[in-house]
Amino acid sequence: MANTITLLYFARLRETFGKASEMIALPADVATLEGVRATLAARGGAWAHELAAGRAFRAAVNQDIAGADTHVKDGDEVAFFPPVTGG
Amino acid sequence: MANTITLLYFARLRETFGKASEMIALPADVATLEGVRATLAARGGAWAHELAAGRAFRAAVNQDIAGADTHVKDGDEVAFFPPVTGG
Amino acid sequence: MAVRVQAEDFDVGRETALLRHGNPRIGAIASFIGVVRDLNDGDSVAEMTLEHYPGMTEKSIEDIITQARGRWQVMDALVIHRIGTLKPLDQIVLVVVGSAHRGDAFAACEFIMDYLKTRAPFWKKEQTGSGARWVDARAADDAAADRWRTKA
Amino acid sequence: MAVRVQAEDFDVGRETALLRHGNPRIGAIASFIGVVRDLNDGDSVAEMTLEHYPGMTEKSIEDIITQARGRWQVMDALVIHRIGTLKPLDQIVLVVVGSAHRGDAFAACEFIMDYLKTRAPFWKKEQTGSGARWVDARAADDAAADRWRTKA
Repeated sequence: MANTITLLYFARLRETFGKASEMIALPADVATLEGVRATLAARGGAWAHELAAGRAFRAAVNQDIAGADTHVKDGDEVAFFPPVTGG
Repeated sequence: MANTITLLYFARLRETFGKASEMIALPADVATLEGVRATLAARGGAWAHELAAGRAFRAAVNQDIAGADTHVKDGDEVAFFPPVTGG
Repeated sequence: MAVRVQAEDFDVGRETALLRHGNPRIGAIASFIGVVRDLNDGDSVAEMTLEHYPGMTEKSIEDIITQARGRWQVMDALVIHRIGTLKPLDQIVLVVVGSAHRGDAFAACEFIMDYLKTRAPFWKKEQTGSGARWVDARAADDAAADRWRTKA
Repeated sequence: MAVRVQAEDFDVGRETALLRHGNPRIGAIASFIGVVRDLNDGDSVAEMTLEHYPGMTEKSIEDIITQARGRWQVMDALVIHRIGTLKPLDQIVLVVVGSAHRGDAFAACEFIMDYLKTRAPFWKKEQTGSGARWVDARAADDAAADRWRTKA
């Protein structure tokens, strides 16, 4: 039984990826945000470009700003987005 | 022909001195705010007490905050008052 | 404490009166209003659209207010942030902080604004004469938020 | 730029709208409202009377605004200070500063307030349960105003 997570994309990333959300099965060896990023970047194209390790994107796990080491588990909500520009 | 100045008192000083304003002839040897202060303090009583050199009063000459050395001349408006407490 | 993310405009007079009404011990109210300017990075802006991350937005602003209350004496605070399509001169954001003393009110209000600019998940897309563009995060905003860290 | 010393109350919403109306380039508005508290130095205050030095008051506040404009980018500023008899919960003072950016608006608004507390010729007399008393200037206010001097 695969672990699944919900992925959300906002603003420029939502437009570039052509989707606002998706559910994916978490590969058995992935347990961190860095693993999720690498899994998506492996899709190539815009995914590889926008989620390259050095790019200025931000991420949240369960609605808290998260870093590469943040643990990701079954049922989590993981979001990728550009640096924020509110206010 | 004596030089005259207008004196104004505010807040606690106005109440203590029992007057809000007066005109006085400026003694011939007085040309600074310190001279005006000493002239008033020489009246004794509340004047000597409230305008003693070490007391926390403030003064203005022609509506600008002034110090002991500020020049005072015929026709000037000189005010004495407690430290301000607005806002 | 209240956080509202809404398409509707707001009235600083009404919001301030409501906040004060709830707490007669407030002696100082600092507030900030952000407004859409008609010029950004040299291009005239016709309108902009504000996107956000529902749920996380409210949560992150509540976190920011909680941090402010931990640092300063804050009796009440209100944050309203608008979303959707806004035009030049429209109000975007309101922060109101009530405290006993003005130093706390000013510091907490500016702290909340600096963090709103750098942490709350909002994104602006501008319509300009040369087309639509996502607004880039400003280095100046990150610097403003970093300022507070040195005092921790 | 406007300075008003008046017995009448004011409406922050209305004043902010008027200030913004005059300048469509304003992107940031910082404001401050001071309110009469019902407690001061441990005594409950029934009412207070604000006395001022007509002429010098307006002049000193205009000087303060001019200083603020010399230090920060200020597009417009308004100061309203009430005089006469005020009761707890009454508004005393309003400072509104409009600028292109929030850092300037916050700094200029707080600077004006700090100087208002220490330089503008107003004096408060409180009616408390134990009689009338003139309010003493606070050392904390002088310290707040001195802060700015180190940056000159």
